[in-house]
Amino acid sequence: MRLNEHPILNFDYRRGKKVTIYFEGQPIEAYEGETIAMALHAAGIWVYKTSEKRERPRGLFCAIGKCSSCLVAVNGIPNVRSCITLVEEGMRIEKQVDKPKLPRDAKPPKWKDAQKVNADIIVIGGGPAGLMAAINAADAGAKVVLLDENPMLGGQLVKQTHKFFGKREQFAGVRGIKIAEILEEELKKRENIEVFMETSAIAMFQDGEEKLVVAVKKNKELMEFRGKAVVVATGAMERMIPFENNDLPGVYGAGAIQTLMNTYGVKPGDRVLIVGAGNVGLILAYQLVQAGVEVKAIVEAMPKVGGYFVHAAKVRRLGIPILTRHTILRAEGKERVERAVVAQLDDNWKPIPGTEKIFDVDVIALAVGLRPSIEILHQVGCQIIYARELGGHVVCRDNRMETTIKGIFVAGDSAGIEEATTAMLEGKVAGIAAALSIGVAAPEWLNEIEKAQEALNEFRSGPFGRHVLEGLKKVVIK
Amino acid sequence: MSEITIIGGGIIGATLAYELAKRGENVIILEKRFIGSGSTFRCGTGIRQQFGDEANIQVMKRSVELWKRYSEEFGFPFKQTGYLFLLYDEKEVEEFKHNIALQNRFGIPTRLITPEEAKEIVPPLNTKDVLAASWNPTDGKADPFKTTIAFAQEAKKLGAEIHEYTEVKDIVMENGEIKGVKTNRGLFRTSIVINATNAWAKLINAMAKVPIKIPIEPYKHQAVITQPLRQGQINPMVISFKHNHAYLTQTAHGGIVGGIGLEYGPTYDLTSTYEFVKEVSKNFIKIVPALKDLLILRTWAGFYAKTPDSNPAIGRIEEINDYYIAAGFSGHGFMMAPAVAEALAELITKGKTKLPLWWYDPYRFEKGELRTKAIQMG
Amino acid sequence: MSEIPHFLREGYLTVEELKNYVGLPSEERLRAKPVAVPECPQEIPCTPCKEICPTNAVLMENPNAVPRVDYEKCIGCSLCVQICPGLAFFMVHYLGDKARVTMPHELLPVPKVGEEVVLLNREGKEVGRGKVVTLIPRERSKGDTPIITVEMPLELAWDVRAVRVRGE
Amino acid sequence: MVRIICRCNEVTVEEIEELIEQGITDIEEIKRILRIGMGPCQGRTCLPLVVSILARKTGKSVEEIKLPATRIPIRPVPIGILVGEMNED
Repeated sequence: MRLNEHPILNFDYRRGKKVTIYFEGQPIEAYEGETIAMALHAAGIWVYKTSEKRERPRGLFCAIGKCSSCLVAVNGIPNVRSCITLVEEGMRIEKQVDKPKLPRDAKPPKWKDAQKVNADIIVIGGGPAGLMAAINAADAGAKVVLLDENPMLGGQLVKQTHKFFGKREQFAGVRGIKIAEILEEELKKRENIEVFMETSAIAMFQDGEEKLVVAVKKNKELMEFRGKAVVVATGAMERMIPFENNDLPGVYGAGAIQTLMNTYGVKPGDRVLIVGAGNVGLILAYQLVQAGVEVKAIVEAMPKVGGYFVHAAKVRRLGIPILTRHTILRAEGKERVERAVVAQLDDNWKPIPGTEKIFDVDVIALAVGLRPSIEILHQVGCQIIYARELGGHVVCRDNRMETTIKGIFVAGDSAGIEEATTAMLEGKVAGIAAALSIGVAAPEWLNEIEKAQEALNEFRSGPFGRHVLEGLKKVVIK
Repeated sequence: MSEITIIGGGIIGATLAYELAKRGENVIILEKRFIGSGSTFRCGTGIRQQFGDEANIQVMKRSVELWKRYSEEFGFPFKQTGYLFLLYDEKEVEEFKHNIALQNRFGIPTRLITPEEAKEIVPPLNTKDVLAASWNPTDGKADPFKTTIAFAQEAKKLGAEIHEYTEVKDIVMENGEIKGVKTNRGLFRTSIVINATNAWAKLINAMAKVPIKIPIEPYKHQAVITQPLRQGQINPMVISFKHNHAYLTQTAHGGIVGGIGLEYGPTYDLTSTYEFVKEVSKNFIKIVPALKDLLILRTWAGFYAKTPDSNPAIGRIEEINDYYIAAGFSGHGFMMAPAVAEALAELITKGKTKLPLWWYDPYRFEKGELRTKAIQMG
Repeated sequence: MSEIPHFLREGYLTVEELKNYVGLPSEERLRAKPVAVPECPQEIPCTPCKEICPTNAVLMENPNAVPRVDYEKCIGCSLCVQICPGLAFFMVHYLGDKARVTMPHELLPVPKVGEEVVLLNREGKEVGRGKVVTLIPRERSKGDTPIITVEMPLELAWDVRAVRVRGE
Repeated sequence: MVRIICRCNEVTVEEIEELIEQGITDIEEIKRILRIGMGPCQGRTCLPLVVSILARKTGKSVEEIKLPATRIPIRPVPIGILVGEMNED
């Protein structure tokens, strides 16, 4: 099912040319620029294969190319991640019934050396933090390359139809999707920034005085980026929680649902139960209503709404119940989610027998928190510690966002789960600090860092920020 | 108080504990992390008899017999899926003909096969430029995790004690006699110590003040594994010296595992390198082009505890009462373990063994009597 | 659990809480002209309402403070309703035995002026019918959010905070 | 009851809890036994869950539990790419 009308988004404008792809021989209508998984979902195909060990149905899950749930065979090539592979006219998609076999006679690929790109500063990740880091580093005089694994810039901003909080100079009152457009335009104005989309960093190394970032472009070309400094702004990963049948197709991460409906205009389902009343869950509920999807309830294990109250009020007045002190017990259904069973929790976080409620839903949305994506920082050897307040394991850094490895900076959710607003400010700090550290920025740029730091302090001075400050005490060094 | 203390709970320690316990010895293992956690679980899983010298051929022949026996007794998987050495030039073929003759003399059924026959054994093999292959169907592979755990458990059943998370800090000696082993968990009184720490052997030797030079150095050896495939894709261990000493095979979980002859050291660093990932990919694809579409899931590294002739140092250190070493396996520790453990247990308990352990004499370095370099591969 | 306020447990404010946290305008003021009421009882880092107000009627001592409106200074221009990222500003105006409530409406369909709509309270329960009297569509809204003014019986003025548009 | 922790290798909560109850509390050892974190997602989803189960069952704080190393490639890559371009002609 596709969304054709939306109060905020215009999909006609986004969709490319109509193409036909084939799933198990059946023709399916798709649009250029969308991924296989999105097209299949729009056609009502939720199950892509059966798992090996327990023979359970498998379909879309993370929608960002990180889990292994959505692998299909495309034009005879097995193990294609359908959620990040774009459709092409005539593509033949098959369920992966078994593990793949090696063909008897394959030709070796013709190889050529990796494409090499040099810059002063390499920014990994084109979300709010990375974009601001790139823009500011460029303005401070650095030659910048930015790489991002998605087909579009903006990170999670491109899925955010709601308006942002903060100060107006920090884009408060502007929708996330619009902020992404503004930042992208700013980026494009700068000739000293080169952007590589659909480019995933797979490793980082110290290479003499330089940093080497190895990446793969469009899943088919090896790239080597060399620079004097790196800003890592790789964002966050969604958390999972264990409950019975939590692997059924239809149990989706909040981000996957936002990708479906807000990026590609595909209706994620008809009736949804949301787990988690933090900002992500609350915003998701509102976005689902905007997309014409019924939200049956939001369940939250804590005794109160974790996100901003105003987000809760928005969905409550549309008739969506928020069940605090409740948890999901299980998903039910054969091939995909048909029902969700929830129950109330006692003071020891145990479900109270007899309080079970059954919701007739086809989607269970998990919005149970985020954790920083620190893989590349961990791999390169930055010091990692655990800070619950920042969402999990994070890298140690100084107040200019430099990690324990000189020349490697971090910003945004990958530095600790916070908000897009703080991500942008941290990106600014990191971008300028990187430019200063390699000696290309004039000393006056220190003032800009201080301004951004003040803005961060101001933003964090409330009750929500206090929590973050507790976490920062653990990770900020020097 | 135990009679015998084995330092190191890898495959050597575990098999030794089993063999000694079976012979009624009072034995303990001290392992600084958990059983197998050092280099064993990181190994390439291969077990082969295709060596180029009599001693190693005999030891490995016995080892394969024991692998087979114990896999049946203890119920761990050991598969005789063979080793296939791909040969690309006349010189290589000649050398292998010589080795095959030697192996045949000891009853090992290795034979030279044509590229076509090799392709029958490994259908996706690229046989272009392959002149011939050395094929022994009785070589094999085993799961390092399951086997090591099995030996440790069997040893325990026979009364051996296994102390995990117990790191040896010093060896207590009086007048050249061992009195005990100091660890982070206190003193273990003992009279016999066996150094089975392989990559860490020099540290333990130093604690025991071993008076002779036993050059064992840790080298980082990396491995790679791909996503799982249907079983039966690459059954044997396939080896190509031409392709940077590449070796690869399919694991029980379906992934293609392997490595190349790229080493770094001496070092205790185990981070994976970019050079390795590129080199291993390039060489694997030349051997099996169809691998190009497979996802590399992980890389990791373990240690080759190397000696100058790639043969281990196994035996008693005469100057210390009583100190044995079984280390420096140079990449062959896993495959050799059952035979080495049996022979060393015989040596310790009876003072002699049928297997040519003399070949691994720890004094040979001091005496300048290096052996022919063992084929160091998979 | 008593220290957790009702609005955080349930996700909506009672009128009683609204009085306590932000205070309500006097009846006299409500009859004079539309007046903005912030339903934003939580300290969050957000200031567009204060920044956009042409008469400095929105009071916040710091960016995290709970906004309060100086109801005497408020001129009922609705800019705060348009801009508020949390969709938490409303305007109320008493007219005889009717009340007009101005609220954001970011859903489809967008009602037409004159259209009858279903009135929803803060819990999303239907509490009656009302009529849309004005509409500022998205493209004319200073905050990219369409806002509507709905006329309803006076006694519903402090309950109704959303509408369901029946369309067609 | 199937409560999946690791989707790649289909490991359940119960399997992990059972191991911990047997006294196996080293995340590396749990990884070897159950093969969690060894699938295509490289442990992104499961490892944080295992860490929290470990903390809960052993009474240790999460800070004390050491994360397994993150190794290259930090996401799965087709071997063919690592040697260059995928042109077959």
